[in-house]
Amino acid sequence: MIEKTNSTILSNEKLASSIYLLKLKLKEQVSEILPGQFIQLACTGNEVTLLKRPFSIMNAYNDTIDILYKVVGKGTLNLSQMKASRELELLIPCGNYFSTPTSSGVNLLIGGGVGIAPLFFLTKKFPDCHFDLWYGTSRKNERGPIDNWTGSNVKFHFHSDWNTVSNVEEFQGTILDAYKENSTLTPSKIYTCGPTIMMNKITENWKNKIPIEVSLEARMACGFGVCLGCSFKTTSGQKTVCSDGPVFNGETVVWESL
Amino acid sequence: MIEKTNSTILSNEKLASSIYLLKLKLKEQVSEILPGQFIQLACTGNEVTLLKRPFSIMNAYNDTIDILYKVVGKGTLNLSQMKASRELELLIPCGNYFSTPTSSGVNLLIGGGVGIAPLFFLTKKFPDCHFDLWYGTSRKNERGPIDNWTGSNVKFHFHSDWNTVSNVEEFQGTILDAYKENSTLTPSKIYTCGPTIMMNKITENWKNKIPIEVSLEARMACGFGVCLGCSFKTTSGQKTVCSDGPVFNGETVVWESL
Amino acid sequence: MDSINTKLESRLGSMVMSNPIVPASGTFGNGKKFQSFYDINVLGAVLSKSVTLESRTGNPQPRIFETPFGIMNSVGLENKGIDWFKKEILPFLTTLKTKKWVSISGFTTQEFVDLAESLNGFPIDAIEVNVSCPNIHAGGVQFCQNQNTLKETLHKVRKCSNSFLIAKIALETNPLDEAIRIISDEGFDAVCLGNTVRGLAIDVVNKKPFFKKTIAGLSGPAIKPIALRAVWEAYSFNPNLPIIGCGGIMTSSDVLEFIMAGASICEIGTANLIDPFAMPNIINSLSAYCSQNAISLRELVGIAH
Amino acid sequence: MDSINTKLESRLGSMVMSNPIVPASGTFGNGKKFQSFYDINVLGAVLSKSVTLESRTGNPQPRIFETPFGIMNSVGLENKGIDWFKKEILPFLTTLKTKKWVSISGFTTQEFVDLAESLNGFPIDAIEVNVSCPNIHAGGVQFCQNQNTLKETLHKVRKCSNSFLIAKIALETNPLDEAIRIISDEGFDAVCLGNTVRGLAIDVVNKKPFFKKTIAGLSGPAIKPIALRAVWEAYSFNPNLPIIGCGGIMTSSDVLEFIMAGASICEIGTANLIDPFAMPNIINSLSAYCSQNAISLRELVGIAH
Ligand SMILES: Cc1cc2nc3c(=O)[nH]c(=O)nc-3n(C[C@H](O)[C@H](O)[C@H](O)COP(=O)(O)OP(=O)(O)OC[C@H]3O[C@@H](n4cnc5c(N)ncnc54)[C@H](O)[C@@H]3O)c2cc1C
Ligand SMILES: Cc1cc2nc3c(=O)[nH]c(=O)nc-3n(C[C@H](O)[C@H](O)[C@H](O)COP(=O)(O)OP(=O)(O)OC[C@H]3O[C@@H](n4cnc5c(N)ncnc54)[C@H](O)[C@@H]3O)c2cc1C
Ligand SMILES: Cc1cc2nc3c(=O)[nH]c(=O)nc-3n(C[C@H](O)[C@H](O)[C@H](O)COP(=O)(O)O)c2cc1C
Ligand SMILES: Cc1cc2nc3c(=O)[nH]c(=O)nc-3n(C[C@H](O)[C@H](O)[C@H](O)COP(=O)(O)O)c2cc1C
Ligand code: FES
Ligand code: FES
Repeated sequence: MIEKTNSTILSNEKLASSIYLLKLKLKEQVSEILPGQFIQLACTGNEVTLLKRPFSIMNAYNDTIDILYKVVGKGTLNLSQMKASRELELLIPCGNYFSTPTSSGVNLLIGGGVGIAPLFFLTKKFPDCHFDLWYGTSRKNERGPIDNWTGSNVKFHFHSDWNTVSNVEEFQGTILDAYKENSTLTPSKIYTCGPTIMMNKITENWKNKIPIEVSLEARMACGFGVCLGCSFKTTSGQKTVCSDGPVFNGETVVWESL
Repeated sequence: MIEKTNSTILSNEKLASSIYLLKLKLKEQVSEILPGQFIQLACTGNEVTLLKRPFSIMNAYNDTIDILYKVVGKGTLNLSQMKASRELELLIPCGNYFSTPTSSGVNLLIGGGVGIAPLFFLTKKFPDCHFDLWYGTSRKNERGPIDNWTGSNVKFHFHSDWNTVSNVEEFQGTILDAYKENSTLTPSKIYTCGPTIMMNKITENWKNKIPIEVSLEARMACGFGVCLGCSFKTTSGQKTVCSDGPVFNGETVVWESL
Repeated sequence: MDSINTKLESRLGSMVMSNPIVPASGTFGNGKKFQSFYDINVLGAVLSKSVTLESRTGNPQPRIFETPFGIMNSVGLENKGIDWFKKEILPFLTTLKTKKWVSISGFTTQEFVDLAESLNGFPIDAIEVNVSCPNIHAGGVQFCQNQNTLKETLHKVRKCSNSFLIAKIALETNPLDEAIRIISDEGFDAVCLGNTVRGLAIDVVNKKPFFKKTIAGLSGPAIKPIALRAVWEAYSFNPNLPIIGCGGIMTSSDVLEFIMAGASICEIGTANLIDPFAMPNIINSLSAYCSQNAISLRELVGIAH
Repeated sequence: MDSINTKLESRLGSMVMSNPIVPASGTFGNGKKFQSFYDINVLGAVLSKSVTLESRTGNPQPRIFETPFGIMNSVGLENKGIDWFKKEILPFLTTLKTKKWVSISGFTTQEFVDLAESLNGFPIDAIEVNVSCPNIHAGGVQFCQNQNTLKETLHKVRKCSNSFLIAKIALETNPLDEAIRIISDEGFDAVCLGNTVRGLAIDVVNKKPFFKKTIAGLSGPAIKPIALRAVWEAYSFNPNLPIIGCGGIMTSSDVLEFIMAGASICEIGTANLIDPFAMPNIINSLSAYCSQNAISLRELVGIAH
């Protein structure tokens, strides 16, 4: 059940240019939080924002949650200027979650940019499962933190096109290309989160072969399924990213509708 | 000449309930500031404000200015929550100023509420003139600070209707009544700033007898005479409070138009 | 909700409601999601997402854009159609103790008629007829912007329906006095002013309109002064036609502005998306206002005129 | 202004301007006060406060109210009349190197005609005809809201004036396509979209409208999506009629939105009141945009269509 609650910023650390790690202490106990779920966070600051903004939960322990965010606009700019002890209102936990990873085979995780966040949480929540984690970003300096934090159940692969890639689409292809060139793994299950076009390509690649769960993004207003702002087409009709998702079986997504 | 500049909050002290003293350090040198002039201050904070807000200058020395303000709405609420070192944009100095006080007789000053601010500045700017300063407010605890700060050129009278006055109009009359009951002074010149109705009554009282300068208030947009938002009627036609004023000869003001 | 404050009791013509707070259509889903935040029976009425005859997938993504103190939406009346609505939603609405309002939207006069008619006999308290959507027989001009089609549509809907009928018109309706006259002449029970205001945003990086359908609906605090103006004018034109105010209402003070301008009831839209507890919070603070001022809301309707 | 960037050169029909930034009437006084902040010759044109035939004291206080990301004003066209304007302001305007536009406002068709005629022979580059003000012969309805009076007024003004003529209409003008057709048919050189949007505020403590005249004009960022929509539609209706965009423009990015939607020139209103340096700042940042993107603004006009 989604709760509206308050939180206090414990820390708000800059990890790389425009990438921040935000640690929030929740004021109230909430239901169990599962990997794939997100929060709707009020981000008002110098720049005025009206709607809350959705962010994947990167980790949740005791009453603390971690958010990895990238500064792209008004709300995230506000966040980047906030200091410890500031209070932020949020809705938590929103949306559905990833299915339980396999404990027999290897789970392949492919994250693009801040899309790494929910995948990282998956590896933490299931320490007994094995993960092959591919992390693609356009900046070399984003490797360090993630690599250092992953546990022994994770094989970490980093791929950046730093200095070479000028447009995002090209980059989005390259993490999959990099995987294909460098891996001989046959995963039992695939989880991915990142730019839509990347998840689309990944789905095409393994379609009908291996189960693929994708964590989608859309512009949201409410975040709890009432406004249909985030509604898109699937093979079984219109679905909301915020409430039916964000996690979907990749094969059911009609990608053009996103 | 009005300048747009930045300032840094040096301190923002609560003097009494909802009354604050704000000290600002200006980032740039500005023209000489005279008593009666005001600033247009950007007050954006948690509450969003678009227009700058006008505040009388209560004191100006070196590159510091003092503002006495009362929390009445969004902008002043924001101000009251601000801490030292925060930057605030402003226009300074705006408007005209009081004429030079007489140095032969006694200058009578009557201030209502935060209207005391520009009168206080007058006493500081002209240490060789003598002032009889009457300060009316609805709260007893506002006496202390002002009384303590006035110099030896000032005779300070405090009048509050604390606990007895429920509506402002009644209070606004009482500072004049208090003066009439308690004073035998024949002032050479009168300066007043405060609620419009108070200044109106004061003008009526001394009309055609003693020169009266009033410092008016109006809702402002620009603060420098271009929008006519603060325009009102005088015996010599429409005038803007922000640019032709805020200081006017009380006898020229058509009070109903304010 | 602390306890029921009779000072909040409101009347929309013949309809007596516990308080004047109703969700705006399309910002409340069909109520179920809000039920998990709070008991939606505290609301003056519930109001469902506009339903059309056929199921509609709505407009392409993106559908939401934030503007200075407003939001624009291009949802495009996505809904699963009246048959699904009757099967899946009406039974749930029927379990509620508060008033149940249903919003209908058509693209031709006949669609409105069919929708209204098909709701006869169901236990609902009002139908809000969303005539602020484009009439495809009139080149896409909104029903409420053309006096003839507005008149024809309201006339036919009134004739076929035995419900309490509300006409929801655009805030830009012009001339508004004509529309108000038609709504009242055609025997509608109330007017809702109003819907979103037509707006546009350009994506300057891609040099294209942000929304695929170009024009989208602006809502939220930005439009409040416009909605208040429309309510004020409608009340001036005809103080006997009950008015529902809608547009940018966020706080109890906003509600008071609308009531004093002439609205009997207020619909809350965008505020629900910003804070799911917006409506119960407003009700609580209206309750405090009425107690502190020993005044009941009904005394305040149109008082600023 | 660092240096003149030819990429900012803009055309409003036959008028060539150094850049597309012009103050909106009534937010710039008559230019003198701004001259002490910066050299106003950096502007594409200057535009004076609307002048009427007779001197007007305007509306009572209060005249300004702040709304969510907007302001409302009830200045009421205070000005000292055309004779004073010619004697006191035109000589100052004549000393400027940039284009000089003059705004005129009337309450009858004849007043517009008299004003326009009396400006013949003066060295001004354009007259902006503010037909968004109420026509007292038509019960106070704005000129632009009635096709007949709009047509008659523009026709007569065009006949008597030899100036470059701009019709400034309300953003709510409805039907807009008709108004655009009339403006173009009557030989006006450009349309300005548009003026403030009619809004209301209630003072809930006093239970009265905040403004003595009840309805006031809403401007600022809140109305930007509405103004953009109007510009977009006007350009769709007639891409050959030059458009001036106006409403809520605060930044260079806002200007780009208007240009891409179809405006050749942009007027800046409320922004001037918030920050006297708004216009030169916008010009500088447009200049940086054009250089960085190796593009000239003229290529962008209407590009989002
Ligand atoms: C389920 C979900 C989970 C997300 N998780 C994360 C996360 O863990 N970390 C993170 O950094 N970001 C995440 N996002 C994206 C994040 O919500 C947006 O970056 C954020 O809302 C932008 O807000 P803003 O005010 O800074 O940008 P705005 O000023 O609103 O817009 C600036 C730009 O940001 C992009 N944008 C805006 N809203 C969205 C949105 N809802 N989805 C995608 N792009 C958007 C657009 O390109 C827009 O032009 C997630 C989005 C969704 C839907
Ligand atoms: C020349 C001048 C000098 C002033 N000097 C001082 C001063 O030294 N100290 C001080 O505390 N205040 C002073 N004021 C008043 C001050 O500008 C207002 O209190 C302030 O603008 C309110 O802003 P707000 O955002 O808090 O209120 P808002 O949220 O804008 O409005 C809340 C209430 O404040 C009042 N108010 C708003 N604007 C004005 C205004 N321009 N004038 C008067 N009342 C207003 C109204 O009653 C309104 O209902 C001065 C005003 C003028 C015109
Ligand atoms: C996401 C969204 C969806 C909407 N859907 C509908 C709808 O289906 N039917 C309708 O009559 N109005 C619809 N509206 C308009 C609202 O009911 C309301 O009239 C408008 O948003 C103005 O109120 P507000 O400013 O409080 O949001 C919708 C508004 C939004 C924001
Ligand atoms: C204080 C004020 C005074 C105005 N006076 C006039 C006027 O005299 N004539 C006119 O055509 N428009 C007038 N306007 C409207 C502006 O020119 C402009 O069209 C409107 O404010 C929208 O632009 P903005 O959102 O950038 O302010 C005035 C606006 C304001 C805020
Ligand atoms: S954001 Fe409202 S339904 Fe998904
Ligand atoms: S506030 Fe604009 S003229 Fe005085």
